[in-house]
Amino acid sequence: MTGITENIWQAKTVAQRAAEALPESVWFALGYMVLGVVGVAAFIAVLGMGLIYAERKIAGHFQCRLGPMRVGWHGIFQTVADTLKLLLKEDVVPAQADKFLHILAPLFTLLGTILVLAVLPMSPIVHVSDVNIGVVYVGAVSGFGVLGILLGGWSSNNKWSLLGAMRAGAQIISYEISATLALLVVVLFSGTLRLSEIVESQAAGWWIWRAHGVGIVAFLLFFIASLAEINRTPFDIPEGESELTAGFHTEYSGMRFAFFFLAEFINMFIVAALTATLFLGGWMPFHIGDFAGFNAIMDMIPPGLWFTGKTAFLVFLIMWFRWTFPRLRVDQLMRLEWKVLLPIGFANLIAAAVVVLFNFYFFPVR
Amino acid sequence: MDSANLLTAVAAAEPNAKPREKADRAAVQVPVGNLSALMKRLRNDSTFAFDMLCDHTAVDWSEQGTFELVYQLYSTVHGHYLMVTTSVPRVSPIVPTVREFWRIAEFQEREVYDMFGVLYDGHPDLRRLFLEDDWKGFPLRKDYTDDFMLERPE
Amino acid sequence: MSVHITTLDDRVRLRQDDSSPLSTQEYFVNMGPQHPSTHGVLRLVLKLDGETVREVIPVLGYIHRGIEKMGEHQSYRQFVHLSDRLDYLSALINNWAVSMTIEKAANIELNDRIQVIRTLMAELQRIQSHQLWWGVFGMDLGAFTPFLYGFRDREIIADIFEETVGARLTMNYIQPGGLMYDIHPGFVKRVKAFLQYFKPKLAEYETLLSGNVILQERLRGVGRMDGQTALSIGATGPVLRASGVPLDLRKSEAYGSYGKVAFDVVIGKNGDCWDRYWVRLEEMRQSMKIVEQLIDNIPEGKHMVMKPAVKIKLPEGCYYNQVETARGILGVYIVSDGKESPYRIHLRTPNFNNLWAITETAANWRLGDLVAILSSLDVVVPDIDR
Amino acid sequence: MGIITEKLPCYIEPIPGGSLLLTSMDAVINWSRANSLWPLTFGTSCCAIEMMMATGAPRHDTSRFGAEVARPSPRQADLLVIAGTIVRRMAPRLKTLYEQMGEPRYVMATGSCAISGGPFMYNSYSTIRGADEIIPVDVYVPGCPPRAEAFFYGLLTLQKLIKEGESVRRPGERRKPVLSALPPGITLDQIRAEMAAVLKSDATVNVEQAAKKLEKESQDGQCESADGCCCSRT
Repeated sequence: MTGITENIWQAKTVAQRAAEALPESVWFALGYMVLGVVGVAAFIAVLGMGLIYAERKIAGHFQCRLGPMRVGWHGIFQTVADTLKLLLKEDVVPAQADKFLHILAPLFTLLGTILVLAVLPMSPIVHVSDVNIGVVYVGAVSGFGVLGILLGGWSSNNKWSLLGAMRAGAQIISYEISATLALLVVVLFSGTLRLSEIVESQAAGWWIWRAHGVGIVAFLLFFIASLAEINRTPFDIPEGESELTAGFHTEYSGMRFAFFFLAEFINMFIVAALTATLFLGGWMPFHIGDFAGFNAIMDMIPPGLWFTGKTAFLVFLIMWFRWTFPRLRVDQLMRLEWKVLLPIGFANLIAAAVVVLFNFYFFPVR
Repeated sequence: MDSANLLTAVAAAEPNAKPREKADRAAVQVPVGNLSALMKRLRNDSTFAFDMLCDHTAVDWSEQGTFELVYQLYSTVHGHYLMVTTSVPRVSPIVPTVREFWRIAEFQEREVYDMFGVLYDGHPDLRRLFLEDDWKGFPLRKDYTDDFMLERPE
Repeated sequence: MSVHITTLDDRVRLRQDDSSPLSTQEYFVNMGPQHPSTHGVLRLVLKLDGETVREVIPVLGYIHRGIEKMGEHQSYRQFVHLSDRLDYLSALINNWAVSMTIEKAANIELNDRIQVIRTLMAELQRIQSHQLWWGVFGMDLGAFTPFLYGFRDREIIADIFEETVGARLTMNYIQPGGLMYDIHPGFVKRVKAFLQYFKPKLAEYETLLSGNVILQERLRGVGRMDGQTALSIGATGPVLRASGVPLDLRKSEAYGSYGKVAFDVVIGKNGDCWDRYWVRLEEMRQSMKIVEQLIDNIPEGKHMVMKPAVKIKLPEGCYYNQVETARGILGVYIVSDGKESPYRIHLRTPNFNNLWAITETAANWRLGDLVAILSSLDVVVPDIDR
Repeated sequence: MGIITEKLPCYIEPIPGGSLLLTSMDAVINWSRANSLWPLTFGTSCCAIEMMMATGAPRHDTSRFGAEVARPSPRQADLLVIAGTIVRRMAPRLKTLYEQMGEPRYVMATGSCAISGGPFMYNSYSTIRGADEIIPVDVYVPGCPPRAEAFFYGLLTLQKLIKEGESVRRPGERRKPVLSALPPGITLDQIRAEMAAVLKSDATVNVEQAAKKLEKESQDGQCESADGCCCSRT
């Protein structure tokens, strides 16, 4: 019992705490697990609403208007109203649809999203589970979302949905490769697959700048490929409104549509968080090598704030893209991946190997 | 070419073409039989070079029992206009298509078929344009009646 | 005689000629009548091979209101207000087309003030129409922000119109024999302020959309149409000019006050989507140039040369007259039998002809390109259907 | 999940505070529905442009009311704005669109054409004389086309209608349709002033009160409406 209270401010994941508590009492372990699940669920709900609100407000201000203003102070409860309405809206399953798959699809999409959240190190103490193959896990689980999209498009029995789903399938599978190649660069640098260790390996400086150009290229590759994976503009062709009406979720209404909607926004957060973790040091403050004085000043800002700040900036960047860029065409999208990003990705990986081999960093690890 | 010269030139090219009276620009009237030949000449002859069919429509002269088909031609080369008209009887309105000379004629002729029921000989895809395929009657004919239509009360 | 009447069902019947298990099948998809990028209720039946468009069959009539039939039961003055509702984005120019045909037929001489104000209004309307097009074009390509920028600037012209005309969209302002009202005292000042405001905004348009590499990729070389095809399809306005044919009635006919002002006819080279985009943007500049030249020299005079209560009767005969609207040539064909209402009135609308360019240009492009091409043709569906 | 289509069990009401619970449930549900009217991207003719001016243009901006999330798919939309003429060929499609929308769905008929056929009422062989011949309409917004302000007035009327409309006990029951005409004699400045005041005050607008106030004012003066159209509100 006392051990637990002592440990509460130590850098441990929820899963670790649960494992440690297990010998003392099974209920504590269960309590931690429930805490983790409830935490993630609440986090998703609040984060989803917050992001949707932010998106609408930011879009509004980009477009010389105000965005939601009337529901609560500056429209702060707008998404609450939307969620409640979507919850209570009639849930239509088309008569010709494959009912079982139709209902399953949005759950799959959301599942893939939630599973990734579990391994994200948001700060030393807010971390659900620290898997030792975190990077592989992220790669594997994030592919789950496309299953939901494909199922949804297929089962709706609508040609537009099917087109959207097929586009999404081709797009996500292609861009997964580039994203993984960029990810491997960081794995090479840090020599670990564990996300928390990747963060800690950036104590002397973030990978984006410490590895000369290689880090920046990998960062750009990962960011672009991830944008494509989560179907955000300029890669939003699976739901390209002006082409495919609403793409794969054309036939979805009410809560199931809300799941897709929510997954899209949480995915945006995940991409931002993951990019921040891998390239911008996650919760790691901005350190420059062994300049102890400077590093000490930076350490005064709590790690949670660093993580939030970096993620928020990247989320803002994604939104900025959304409200600025037109959409690519489907064949241009494929060309970009297979003819541009993929060769660069491979070349970059080799360059990264060279950097690691000769320990050619700024402030090399001793 | 100005309109007087144009009319002479057309008359020389097609003796059956008579000037159409009561028109505000150069206009000729041809029998249906000569329409296709005249149109071909007007399109391809470099003195005319009518490369644009601005408009094609019909007028229902129900009292005379004819449809007057109107073609507005324009030449971007010479910058002159010509209106060509031809008359077909209302009972059997069949005219040759001019689609082979101007692509747009295909659709303008479909509109005229839709509204007047004029049949185009040789048209590749003659079907209704604005109304459903099973619509009864041709609305722009003067004798068209419809249960749906409301007359304006005086 | 080989008159064969077909139906839409005949057109969309698929031939199953190949039985190889590896052969792919083409399929038909309905785009519209309710589709975000068909700008209204246009319906396109697409024959698709995967993502590639093989054939486009436009199906019209979802907003066919029978304006020509109604025209036969209305007086000439009444018909002017129906012309607003054709291509509502160039309502004033439509009014002008009908009025001009009537005036020419009835030999009504107009004074300079009327002509100048008409020209000014028409050019403002053209700018407004292109602004809307620019916004919608951006949205069709997936960039939402241009849509709002276009509308933001459109509102300012709507204000100018509202002050003088009293309406924002369907104006009914240019009447046979003059103008409905004289211009508002603040008109000149407002227009000048607008020109001041809009010039930097046009540069903003360029930075936001024109220079974007994705946009260039999406537009360059897409939906190419050469001048001969464009003429054969009867395309007019920016669509034709983008194909390199310098046909602009404002220049060749010089109606209104266009003869007195200096402006260039903007033409493109390749007739692709980019040229159509660029021609419209450049036309906005030319229109501003025209407005700039006229706004300081509006002559004095009356705004109406004939009493509005006088009933118009045209002498027997047929009259055809054309005007360059924001989208191309609007022709008005009136057959009069000497009565108060026309015997037959027919409108040669620009969008009707421009639309069919899609059947020529969209084949073998992708679905996304089809949207871009359709948007670059800038069709207004009620103008097609009438 | 899903819409409440069944009547709630009657034993909730006898328990103390049961009806209070239901009433506040009604209030919350209707509040969410009223504040989240996602329109369908659907417009047939001229009115669609003014609707776009109202929904899209930065000056008017329906996003302030949470109604800017235009959904291209009818399944996800709550509000069908019939902006423009409906003709005989379109009528079955309009009906399909309406039927594809999930409940609760609301319909606004904007413009004369959607209300009565407007300028295309007579001598037209294809114009449907009023969209309500095909689908039920909740709010009529007159005008040809209605100004953006009139559109807003209609939207606010609809919000008000929803807020005091359906109840959990009697699902599916709606108030009868209303004509949301701006009161006669109202000027643009008055509307702007009201909008400004409303923006300052709070999130709920008492449309009726504002209208009554204006009506009272206009009764003192002369009714200056150009087309003599007098408005009626329930």
